[in-house]
Amino acid sequence: MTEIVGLEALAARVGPGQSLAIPVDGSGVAMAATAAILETGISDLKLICVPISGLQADLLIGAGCVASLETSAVSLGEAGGAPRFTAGVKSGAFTMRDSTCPAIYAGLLAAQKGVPFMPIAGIIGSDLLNVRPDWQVIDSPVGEARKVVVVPAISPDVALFHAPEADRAGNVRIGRHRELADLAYAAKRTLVTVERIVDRNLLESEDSAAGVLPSLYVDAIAVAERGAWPLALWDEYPADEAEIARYAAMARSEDGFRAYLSAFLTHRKQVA
Amino acid sequence: MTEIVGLEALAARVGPGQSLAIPVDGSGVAMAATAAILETGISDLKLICVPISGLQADLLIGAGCVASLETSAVSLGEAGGAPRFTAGVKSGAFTMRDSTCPAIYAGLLAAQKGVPFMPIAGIIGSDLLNVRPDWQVIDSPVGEARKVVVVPAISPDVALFHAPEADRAGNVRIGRHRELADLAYAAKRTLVTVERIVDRNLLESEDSAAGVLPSLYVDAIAVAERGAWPLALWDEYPADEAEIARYAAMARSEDGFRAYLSAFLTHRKQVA
Amino acid sequence: MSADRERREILIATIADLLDGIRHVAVGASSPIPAAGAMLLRARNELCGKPPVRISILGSQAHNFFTNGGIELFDCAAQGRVDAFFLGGGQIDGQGNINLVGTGDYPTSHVRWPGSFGSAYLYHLIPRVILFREEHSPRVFVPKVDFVSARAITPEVPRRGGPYALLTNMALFDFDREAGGFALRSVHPPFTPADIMENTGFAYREPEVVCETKRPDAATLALLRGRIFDELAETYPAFARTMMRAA
Amino acid sequence: MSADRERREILIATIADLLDGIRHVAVGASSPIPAAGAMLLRARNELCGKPPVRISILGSQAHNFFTNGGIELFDCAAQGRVDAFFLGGGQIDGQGNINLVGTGDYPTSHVRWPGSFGSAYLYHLIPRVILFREEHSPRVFVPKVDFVSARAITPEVPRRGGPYALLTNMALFDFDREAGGFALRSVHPPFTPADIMENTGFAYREPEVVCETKRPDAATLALLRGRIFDELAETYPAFARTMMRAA
Repeated sequence: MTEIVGLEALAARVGPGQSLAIPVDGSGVAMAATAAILETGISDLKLICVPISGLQADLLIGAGCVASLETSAVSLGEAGGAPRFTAGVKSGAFTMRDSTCPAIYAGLLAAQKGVPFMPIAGIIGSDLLNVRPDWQVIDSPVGEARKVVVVPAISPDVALFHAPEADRAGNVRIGRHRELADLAYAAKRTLVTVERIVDRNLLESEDSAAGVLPSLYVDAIAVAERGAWPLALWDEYPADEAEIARYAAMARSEDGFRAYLSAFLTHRKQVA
Repeated sequence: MTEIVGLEALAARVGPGQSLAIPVDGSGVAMAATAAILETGISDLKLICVPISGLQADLLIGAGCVASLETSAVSLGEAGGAPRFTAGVKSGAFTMRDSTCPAIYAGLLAAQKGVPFMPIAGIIGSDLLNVRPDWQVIDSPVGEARKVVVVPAISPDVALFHAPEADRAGNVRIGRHRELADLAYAAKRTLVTVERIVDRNLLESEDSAAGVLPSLYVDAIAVAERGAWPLALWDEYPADEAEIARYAAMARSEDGFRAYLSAFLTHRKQVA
Repeated sequence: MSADRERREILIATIADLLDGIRHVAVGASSPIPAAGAMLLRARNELCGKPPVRISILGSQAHNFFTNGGIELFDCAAQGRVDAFFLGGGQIDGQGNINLVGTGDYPTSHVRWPGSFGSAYLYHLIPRVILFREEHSPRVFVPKVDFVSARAITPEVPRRGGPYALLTNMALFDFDREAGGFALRSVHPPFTPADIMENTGFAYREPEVVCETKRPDAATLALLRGRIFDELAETYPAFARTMMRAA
Repeated sequence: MSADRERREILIATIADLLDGIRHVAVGASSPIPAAGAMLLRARNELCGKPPVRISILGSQAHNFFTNGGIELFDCAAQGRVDAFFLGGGQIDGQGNINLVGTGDYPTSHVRWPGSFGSAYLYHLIPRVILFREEHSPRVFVPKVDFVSARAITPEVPRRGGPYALLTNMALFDFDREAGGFALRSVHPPFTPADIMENTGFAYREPEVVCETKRPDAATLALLRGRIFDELAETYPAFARTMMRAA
């Protein structure tokens, strides 16, 4: 059953060397939990971006926590490229596993369904097939003769995201952000931060249940108000574009990044 | 864009020889539309039960509309076996394609994703593999050596179901009955009957949107009040168990079935 | 009627014991006895402060923790999140294989049953599948099923799932995955090991001393006849009514 | 500023023309010009009584018809339910291949871009992919990309998707899937065919007479500067503000 814990206790459940799956900006990124994880001095994370990331990945990379990175892109969106990602790729600071968005979903889907691989349309002709030797091109075993790409299952050790609310049983409201459910189905353990915990049962009506990730998939929940800041949380608050632009500017240099990181962690401690 | 039409016009969109996918009892079975389809004297349907059926399949089989049947089971539930299904299997009245529930979902998922096949866990050792030559056992092309079953994509010509409500743009409220969305994603065309059409936009809020099948997937909608009767419609009305038991008793004989069918069609015309 | 109730109470209590230690049990539609067994375990764990038990009853709105449609139970089983499930069978053979399709030549069977449902899949994936079939007769328990809807043992592929026990109106068998067959564990009163032998069409191992299936104790009966049948009434009103009327 | 607005208005109107006949166009995040082009087509169709146009803007709440999470756009494209999409590229070559990964040796690229996003997949599946890249220079339009994020032509597999046109700040090219390359369709004023030649690093076919890209007519401009920029403001407030201020 889902445990409701403090933010530090939740962060402590992510261990060095684990694979950690995180959602796209705006879908519910657990930035407060990321600060708490950075505080633990974690290392050697295998980061899986579902299917891309921005500030969260760049912070973890810049802080030296990431050993390998599977993603379809890292970008700060309007604020431009992700500086620590770009620098890290060039210096070979981590193993880069370039992907394409639906291939990451396909890998998670294979894990959700307990199969070793998932076929996926398209991709043929892309150099991604050369840099991803774990992807294969096979002859379709059924139907007309044709080539199909298959990708291996992705079973993250931990999935981590932020959502507006959970109930006391651990059911989490995700609205139509079903990519968060995709993450949880595939992951061995799922950690969630929420703006608040509500007293009503989110599964009570057929309508409210439709937008809920059941507690069955949720290992631990911590409350973190404005827990996605400076990123957006749907239905709750927009992104703090100025803060993200400030990050983009500072993180251009290693020193600037360190200064930002230190201020970010301090800010988070003050909020908590 | 979704058209809102009358029940007869909706029924006329199902043609002889087409594959028709229908959901499980209680999930939103379009019984009123089934009556209207029976009235058209349709034949040679390739019926696909997702993943099982009851009264609806038995009526279509008994009326001689079905050329082939793909299903994991046909049963009247508490009311016992499905008499016309059982008789039809024994007399070879249609081509029987026995399946297992998740294999039908896997076939639909392959169509949803535009791939020719889908791997699926389990099944190995089952005689279903002998009677379904379109299923294959392959060596997993990735990861550790192991056998995996793959099933071909199922792309129904038409998906047909009943739901509580739709809005004027054609968005349909399906609550957490996401199997109805699975049907629509995979089908070439989707026909939906509803209890009522509402004026508000079902996609308006993040919460109401979570339980909605977007109009993008819905070709035509017709209003049919108590359109699932005598089966249940979630949140609206329970199954009419007495009526289903009456069917189970009458349909034991060919003559009894004919009498039931005639009364069922008359009843439907009176309601409409 | 009272004998019938007593028989059912033994089955329910036996199922609760068989489920001991699990976290999540799924129960198919139209399965009041397995559902009651699961509810008994849940109540007992709650009273003893043991870990909570989650019960998913297919087709029930109240006991439905799923929000991803009809596939979710199957995905959930594939993820290892379902510990126990119940399967029946028109035929069950001594190797633990089950037949939900029919007898005689396929497809134009002599007797045709509804179909395989999810059995071919779930049997591979759920660790504790309890075979539950009330009728104990040689036509059900056969040396070899006419059609294998789901096979119990498949050395050619890794699997976590398979048969754990077989419970009937007359007896309880363990399934031995190493040996690939059933072993009689206990016989429900008033039956004898000889009755079992006579009514079972397949060979099974029999211990030198065959126990009698434990009758539910007073505390269990009180729980059952009170809280459990109340809880059950939500999903199975007719069954719960019958059981309470008989009391 | 006004020249900049005029340039953008030509791009938007050209995009609306390129989209003519489609039912559903998807627009990626941070793509105000493609979004405005799609909105212009939608408004025009509405005014002429032509079939309605559906626009999905990724990351927008108002222009979001999806309820199945991040995968739905991709599934939808695989089902043939998305007719048009826009892709860019750090490099685009004369065979229509695009590079969103970086230059130099992989993985420690000389220049590294964010990554391939969904391009490797969507390029196969969406019939009318419009390559949209404002910068028109030899460093973008290269003979051969350093990394193929998505390949334009793959005779080894059936596909419905691929490049349809290439639109830049200077010109509009058609893509010829048979010939496997670009053909100059028109040049935006004030540029000349010689400017295009000078700034394009790949070979392309050039007709004997090169047209000037059509400037939007008065009715189109009125629609654009009124209703379209209003609609756009919901998703791209800063862009819409700039365009309206310049007017």
